[in-house]
Amino acid sequence: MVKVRFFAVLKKIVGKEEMVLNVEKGTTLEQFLKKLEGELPPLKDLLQEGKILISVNQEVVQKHCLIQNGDEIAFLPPFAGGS
Amino acid sequence: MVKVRFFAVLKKIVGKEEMVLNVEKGTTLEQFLKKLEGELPPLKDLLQEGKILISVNQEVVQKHCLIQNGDEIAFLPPFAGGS
Amino acid sequence: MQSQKSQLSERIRIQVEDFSVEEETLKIRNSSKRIGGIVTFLGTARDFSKGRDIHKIDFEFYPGMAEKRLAEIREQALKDYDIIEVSIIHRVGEIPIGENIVLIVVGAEHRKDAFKACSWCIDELKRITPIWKKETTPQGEVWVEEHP
Amino acid sequence: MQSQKSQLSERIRIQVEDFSVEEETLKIRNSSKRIGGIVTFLGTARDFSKGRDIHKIDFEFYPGMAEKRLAEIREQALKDYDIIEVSIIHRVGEIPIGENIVLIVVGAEHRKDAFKACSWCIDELKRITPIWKKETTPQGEVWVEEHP
Repeated sequence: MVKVRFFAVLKKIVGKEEMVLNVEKGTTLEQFLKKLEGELPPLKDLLQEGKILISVNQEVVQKHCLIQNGDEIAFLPPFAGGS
Repeated sequence: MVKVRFFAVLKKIVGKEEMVLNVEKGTTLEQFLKKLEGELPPLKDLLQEGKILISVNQEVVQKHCLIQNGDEIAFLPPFAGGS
Repeated sequence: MQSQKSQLSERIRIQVEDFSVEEETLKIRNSSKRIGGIVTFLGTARDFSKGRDIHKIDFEFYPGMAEKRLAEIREQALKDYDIIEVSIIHRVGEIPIGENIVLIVVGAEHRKDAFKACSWCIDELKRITPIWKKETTPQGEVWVEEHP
Repeated sequence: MQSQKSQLSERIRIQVEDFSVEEETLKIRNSSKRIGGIVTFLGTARDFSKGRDIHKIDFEFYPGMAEKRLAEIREQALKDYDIIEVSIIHRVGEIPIGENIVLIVVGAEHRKDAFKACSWCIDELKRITPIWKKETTPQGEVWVEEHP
């Protein structure tokens, strides 16, 4: 089981804040994203735009990383703190 | 009559804070300084060092300026405000 | 270790309530007698942005990750610049127009590095910290994308 | 004219008593709703300078000329940088170690110019303002000549 979190504008676009999903051992982030795009069609276009960062356990990671049980995967739209 | 003021370390070196002097019409700052150096020998070396600014009526001026009755002439050692 | 940790949570904060510029500045000033110059950046909620009137600003953040990023920024600044102490505080939730949003305080022996480090910290905060801003205008809500 | 003059004497001050960083920052913040970033420089009395322990610091100034110079610095900064408001306050007389000496507050729409203007103002203050510093050390009194 992994926890998926959406922030800011993504909550509105995707229609939810969090979801919990099963992952098979050996799944890469890339494979996981493919699966998730199937379940959440609006996510596909967004990810293709390239503006969304993805973090695993609060670190921004590359797509070939393996996803493990208990991970927290978050979708982060462009930051706008500081003013 | 002009008023002459000394600040900071100059008060100590010259031994006074203020003095009042007569000036003749048409006296330049340079001529005035020559006269003053005669009365205050320590001032001569200091002025030759080139670190002292001279203001007339609170504006830093060039030595060919004319001095007039009522002027305030000040000797300003290197500034050290701000920290 | 405990005291290092509580000192860090003093220097790095994300909070709903307002902060006191005085208190935060004096905390840094009093952290070392070697400090001769303190540079601060205070970001405040403007009523106008890119031609839009703004009625309300809301900040959302990723709890845990945002604090971690601010702590990394602080450590990097302490390493890269000749400075003595840094604190970074960011408010979240709804912030009325005109109020404080973010405060960065940098203490150093000499001012040049304090200016450079403070400016770097706010740039870096904007670049890497997971905080988002929603502006409410007469036309509706907008999640802000560009960094002004 | 009267109100311009009293506003100027609010923004430019040379005084014996301490100032409140909070109050001065909020005065600038509240001077315009367009202000989105405020950069401040606070200079404080260190206990150590060029290898000497310092027990006491005294500032002397040329009354009238010093205020005039600070007002010129403020005007020039408002002209040369894209900023909205500036205040400059310098304390004189005896200042105990650790206390505040000088405060410069710059408010702008955007931070880059606020940083540049604030840094320029303190450089210029040191360069052209008739203020002098006497440090009392175990070896005696020294009128400081160099700018750190």
